[in-house]
Amino acid sequence: MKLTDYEKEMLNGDHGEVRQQAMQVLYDLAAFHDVDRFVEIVGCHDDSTVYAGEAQVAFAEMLAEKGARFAVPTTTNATACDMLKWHRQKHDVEVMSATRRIEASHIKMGAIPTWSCAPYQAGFQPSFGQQLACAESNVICYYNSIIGARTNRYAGPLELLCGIAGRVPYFGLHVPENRYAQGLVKLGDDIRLEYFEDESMYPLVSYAFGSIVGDRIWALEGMPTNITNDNLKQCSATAASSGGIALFHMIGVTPEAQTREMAFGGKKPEEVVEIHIKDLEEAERQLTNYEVDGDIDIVLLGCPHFSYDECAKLEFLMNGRKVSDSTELWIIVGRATVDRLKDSGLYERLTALGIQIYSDGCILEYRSQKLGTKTIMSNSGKFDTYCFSMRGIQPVFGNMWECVETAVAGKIVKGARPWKK
Amino acid sequence: MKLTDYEKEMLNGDHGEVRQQAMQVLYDLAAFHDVDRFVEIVGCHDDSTVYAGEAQVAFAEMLAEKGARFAVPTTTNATACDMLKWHRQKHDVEVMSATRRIEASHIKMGAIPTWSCAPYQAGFQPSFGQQLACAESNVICYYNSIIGARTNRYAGPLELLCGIAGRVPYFGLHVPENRYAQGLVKLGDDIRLEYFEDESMYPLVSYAFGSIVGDRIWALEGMPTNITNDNLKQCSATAASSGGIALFHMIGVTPEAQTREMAFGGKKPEEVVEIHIKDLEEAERQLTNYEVDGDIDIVLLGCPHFSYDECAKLEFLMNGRKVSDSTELWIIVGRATVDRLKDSGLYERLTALGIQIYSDGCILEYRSQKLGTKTIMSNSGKFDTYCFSMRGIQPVFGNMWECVETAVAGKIVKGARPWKK
Amino acid sequence: MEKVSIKCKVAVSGNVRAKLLYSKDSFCFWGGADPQSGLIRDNRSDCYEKNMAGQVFAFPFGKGSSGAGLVILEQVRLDCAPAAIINLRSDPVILTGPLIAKHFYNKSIPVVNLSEEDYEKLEGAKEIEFFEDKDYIDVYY
Amino acid sequence: MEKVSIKCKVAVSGNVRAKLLYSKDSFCFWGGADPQSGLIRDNRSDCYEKNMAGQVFAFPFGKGSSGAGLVILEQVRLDCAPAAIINLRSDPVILTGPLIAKHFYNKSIPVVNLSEEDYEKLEGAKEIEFFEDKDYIDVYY
Ligand code: F3S
Ligand code: F3S
Repeated sequence: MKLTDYEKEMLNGDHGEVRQQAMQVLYDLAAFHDVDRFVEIVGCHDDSTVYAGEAQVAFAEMLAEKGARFAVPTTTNATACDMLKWHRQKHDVEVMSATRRIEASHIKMGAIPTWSCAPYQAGFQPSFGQQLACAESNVICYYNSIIGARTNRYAGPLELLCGIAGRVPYFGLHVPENRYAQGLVKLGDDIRLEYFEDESMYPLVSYAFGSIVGDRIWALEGMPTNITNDNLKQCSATAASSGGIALFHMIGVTPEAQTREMAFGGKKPEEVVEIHIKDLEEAERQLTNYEVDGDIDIVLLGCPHFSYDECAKLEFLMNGRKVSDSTELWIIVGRATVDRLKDSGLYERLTALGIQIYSDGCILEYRSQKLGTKTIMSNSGKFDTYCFSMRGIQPVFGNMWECVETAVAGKIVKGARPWKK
Repeated sequence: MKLTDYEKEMLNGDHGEVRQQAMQVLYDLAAFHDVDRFVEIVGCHDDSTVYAGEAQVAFAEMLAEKGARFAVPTTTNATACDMLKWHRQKHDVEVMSATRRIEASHIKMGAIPTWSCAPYQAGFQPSFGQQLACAESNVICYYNSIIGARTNRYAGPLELLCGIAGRVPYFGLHVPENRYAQGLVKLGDDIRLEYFEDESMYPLVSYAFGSIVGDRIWALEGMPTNITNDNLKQCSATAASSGGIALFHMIGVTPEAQTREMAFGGKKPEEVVEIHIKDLEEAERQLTNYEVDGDIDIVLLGCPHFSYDECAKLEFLMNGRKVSDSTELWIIVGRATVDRLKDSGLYERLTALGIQIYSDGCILEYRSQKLGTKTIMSNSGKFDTYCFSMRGIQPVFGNMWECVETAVAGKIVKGARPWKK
Repeated sequence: MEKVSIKCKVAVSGNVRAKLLYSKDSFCFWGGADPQSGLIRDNRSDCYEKNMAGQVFAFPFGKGSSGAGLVILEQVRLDCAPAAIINLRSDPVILTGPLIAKHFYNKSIPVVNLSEEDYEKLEGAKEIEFFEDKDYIDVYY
Repeated sequence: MEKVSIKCKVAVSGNVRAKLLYSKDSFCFWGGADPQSGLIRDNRSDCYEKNMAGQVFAFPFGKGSSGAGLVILEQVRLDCAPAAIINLRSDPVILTGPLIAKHFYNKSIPVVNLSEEDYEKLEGAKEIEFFEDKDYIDVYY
């Protein structure tokens, strides 16, 4: 293995026990993947933050107590609960105290307290081509695909060790040549550009894309070019969860796919698949619960964390009306967004409409049993994908307009889809 | 002119008087530039925020009173002073009340209260290829060059009208074909990659680059690839101020210059210039004041606004020592950064060392006369470029290590440069 | 006075006749012009210490900072803006003030561009007249 | 018992001999394995309701969520982790737990990869033995 002097010193224990142990883990990983060198990273996203058991908490505390420090700027992902309003969310004190222990140990190691699965909404995002070690599927997919930074899927708590060592084995998506698209998904003629005025098109197309692609690297052609960050966020998060995608290319949109040629590295796609309206209908069938009709217990928005712009759009759609007494409307935002909402007065105006604003937590950690809720509505392709497998409830999928009308009416309001008015 | 229906309606006054007037201004601008269509934008950065006279304040108030709303997410630039600590900064009450009027009117129009010249450190940055209307030279240069989004230089208060109309004439840097590099600056062999461990290399190289390039579009070859966002920030800000650059390409680093071929659109550079150590020495001579020696009144960091990572690095360099009684160390950060610094405890730890942390304001609005300071030190290529012309003081340039050692000693400490130990 | 008509490219049109202030140097309003009096403060300009208020100000290009719009708007407010502007090439930074003055405040500050050759002919001229929607100016010597 | 040696690619090496739990289905630890008992909860697995604690757990691939590392570490803490793991291909998600166990907790959970052909030979085997720094395993029928 070709090691730099500093890497040899770390392995030798000259920079402390934790750096040595972290490097040993990464060395074994490199050797197993037949990689003969490391690459320096300039950032890390730490997803070992949702409480999942004592071992996780104890491991971070052990690292922190041994004096571990992140060698690179490291942002923290969402936790299990809102750190201030956990009680109102009906979380157990156990969850909260574990979360506080996670907070303390990660901060002690120098992590930046973003506590969000959308650190790119909190002021921390990489630039094109930068090498990173990230965990959390939507962050990985967003950074790789939308920004063109480079990370493999570093599952917790491996990313902590990468951040501490400041480097990773040079393999997989770190290597430019491994990032080309293999296959192509094209939007069929029956999917018209103006349909994208309904923003539910983004998760629906991405769900269909992910179902075809699985965890391979493919490109998507035919998307609108005036796409917003919130649209791109829904695309990444949904594709990462329906298919396990760590990197995709959107021809004419994402930086490594400014042309089809670029996306495929000058080669021809190995396979071309068209998707049509019927595939979007199938995607919605997978994401939604058609059986729920009438009352809805809760509307959940903010997976990945709701952005400032989405909050502004929410106010616009509410148009001064209040959330119905017979339901609840929760939005989960990053704490950085809370601060800006407060500065502009939007926080107060939204809460005055009966909207509950939470931060820090992951929406999937929502306590359906304790809150006595059985019917859920959400606009998130990712949430709707995981909610059933993780919480046993299949939510109703709707775009933001449908979610708002439902929250105001207290009963499901479903609009048409653009192709079916 | 090819107008969409919506554009015709706006010009016709169907969407209110302000949208009509904004469109009329943009229409005239398009006509003068022989442009026959508009392009929709997805974001705006509002630089009409540093108080510069009553007309500016009154114009925004007039817009707000007429019911103007930004059609796209619009971030706000730095203001003239810290909105909470203006008194400690010795600003007049006039500056503060004008700033509060600016705040109120821009917020009323729906602006997002970032109050920072580094909105990309506050959770708001565009994605590759997005069309924008931005003012503020470092933001324009960063978005165009580092992110690959597309904006012309929209000087205040023109950007407000673009944001209100949600579109701009389709010309200049909005058009991909106009974005290729014309000439190439190469780093000579005497500039070795390891020199970049001294981060002052980034502003020095960028200053030299900007001096050669002026306001043209050129590429820079030979830069390190493990470059951080803070390095890139210094590059953009310095190049934008030494040369008036709105877009540059860094071969192998920035998204539109993944290869030299891409940067030049397959053509050959019209001109190739090499820069050498002597050019960096000349750059430093332009940026620094060699006459100051000994006492220094104030060390100013944060142009563009200091990042969280830079604050963490500052703590590391301070290494527990305090700022000398005979000088001051100010850092200017965005308010989003203040919040994260407080969450992690870094805010308290830095202030405990005697560091003064300010937010919102532009460092150039620093009141040297009222504070009785004559000698200034800074690590910012942009600040050092403008401070003399705008404030009549030529600061001493130093990297962050030199700034910290100077602040601790209360006397100038200048290290060597990598090529001159 | 002798009168010569010169073709121009109109950026902002309007009717005005005023004295000419002619410069051969590129100009930056931000810092270079006093927003409260119209006085030219840039000592690198050949019009240093002259006043642009109510004059037709001719300079080849804008340069430097993007604050020109704010300066011109302040001059409009305090009635010390130039009566019109002549450039070789006007950029959006220069146009911002006159365009906003026109569409929001109903005040006319015509801006036109001349060819290099024609621009040189302005030297020594006394007054200039601009006409709404006409693509020429009248130059009086 | 009959013994056969099979070549393997070693991801994490160690000495252990234990009973084999053999699956033909890809497996997701997060949700699929009880972190507090080692019980297999994924009803799409052919090992549904079996227990991996102290066994050599063979499954072709990992799948799904990235939480495997946390689950295995919790199992290590509660002493119900598998004794070793055999895959066709191990990804970093699967390796995280065993590598951290080895270097931070000094607990050995060997992980090796077999060829598809050899993997099929495991079917019906009773026990497997792993050896530190050896690139084969012994399979007992
Ligand atoms: S971490 Fe974030 S992306 Fe969704 S599943 Fe949880 S809210
Ligand atoms: S706006 Fe920001 S970039 Fe520097 S000159 Fe002022 S601090």
